[in-house]
Amino acid sequence: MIKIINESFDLENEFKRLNSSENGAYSFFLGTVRSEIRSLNKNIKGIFLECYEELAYTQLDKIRNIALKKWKLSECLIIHRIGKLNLGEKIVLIITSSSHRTDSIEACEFVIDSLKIDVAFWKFHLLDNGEKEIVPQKKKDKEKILKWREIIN
Amino acid sequence: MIKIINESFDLENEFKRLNSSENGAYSFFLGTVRSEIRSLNKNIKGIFLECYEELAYTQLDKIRNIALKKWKLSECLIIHRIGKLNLGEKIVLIITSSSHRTDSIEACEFVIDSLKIDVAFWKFHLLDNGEKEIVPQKKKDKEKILKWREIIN
Amino acid sequence: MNITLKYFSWIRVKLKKSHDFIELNQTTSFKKLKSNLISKDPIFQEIFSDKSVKYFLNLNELEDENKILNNGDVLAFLPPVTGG
Amino acid sequence: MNITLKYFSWIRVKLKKSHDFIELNQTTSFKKLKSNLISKDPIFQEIFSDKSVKYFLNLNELEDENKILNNGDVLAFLPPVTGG
Repeated sequence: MIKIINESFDLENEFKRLNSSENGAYSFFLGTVRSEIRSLNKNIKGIFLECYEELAYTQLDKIRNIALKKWKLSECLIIHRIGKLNLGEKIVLIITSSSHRTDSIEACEFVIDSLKIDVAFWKFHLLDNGEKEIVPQKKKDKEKILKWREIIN
Repeated sequence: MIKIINESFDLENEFKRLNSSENGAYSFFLGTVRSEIRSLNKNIKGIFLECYEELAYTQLDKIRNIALKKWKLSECLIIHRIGKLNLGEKIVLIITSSSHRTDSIEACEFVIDSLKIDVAFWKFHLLDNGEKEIVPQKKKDKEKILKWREIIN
Repeated sequence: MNITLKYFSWIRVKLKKSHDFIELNQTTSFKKLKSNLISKDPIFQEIFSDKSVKYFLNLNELEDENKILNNGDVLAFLPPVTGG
Repeated sequence: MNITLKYFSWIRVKLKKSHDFIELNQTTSFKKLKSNLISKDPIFQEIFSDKSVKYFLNLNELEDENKILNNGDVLAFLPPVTGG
């Protein structure tokens, strides 16, 4: 299941959707709004997430299908929020479920690493002075995805 | 935080305990009761978890401290249930939190892999006929931990 | 024929709009469209010279400059993504 | 002197008890205790010959057979663990 939504979500409820006694293992990755650039002497009060929804759904679907094919997963849930989010709020949740833990753990990492590089979302920092500042793509994220391309192909 | 408990727990509540805008990344591993041996023509109705609690707390504490030292984590929560559990019920939860995702993801996998091999819990299958059957340790789990011993030392 | 252009992230901010509907008199390649846009607004020079920008035509990445555009096409301008 | 023995998993099931309190007249090594237990109950032969069983003395793994046991010590018998 893939959801791009404005409102927040509850981890227990999302888990319940996937919960089945066929599975023994669930891996979650949860990304939240971090007060990162405080250290750069800027105060952020939140972020804004822009999205090309139509494209993002097809890109997430592609990533999810690769994961389902490559690993023995029974499910792969991806939720990504858009719009204005405050510090500490949830941005993204991946849950993968499988019989054995190695599948769900690896697949979960693959999905978040791919999402960071291949899906049409853009993050802006909302500064205290009212400005919006574009968040640049991280070099590390671009490098990390190369590892997966070798594994997947 | 480390908890060995009889009753179940709520994922959203456990997350809230750790939630801080210092973190951008949370990794969860959740293990549940799987109806695995159905395929072996046995029906299990649940599991029983035995524990040497005093020892398990010190062993979990040691694993947690290694994780906190090796990776840049702000927290590492470990919850393990004991006693009788039904199919689909939660057994174990690990949550690691960090600024950047690679730390929490790697540390979370290290903790569950270590727990499987180094902590005083024993699993029994509760069969339909009322028998308790001891679950054997998996060779795969013993092999997987060797990888970490190289990384940690 | 009509084509929709969609702008995201810094391109949207720079152009101060999220999309354009443009009319073309004849079939046009992506390459020709680029010159056309640059001649109307020099900001497009900056956009097209940024190699990190990707172009998606009807939700598929456009990699061939000579691709012919058709009536109803949606062409999106995507700076490097930063979700998650 | 008194020593507590704690049994887990199949050892507990086999012995049909989770612990024993034993009294010893003199200081004894772990090795001597083993012979002592085997002489009382042959099941211990099976336990001690299983190389996968680990022994924890006061929460620390016991690896030296000649370790001397002290009054109040807690010695636990641990088959391979299967939590998580």
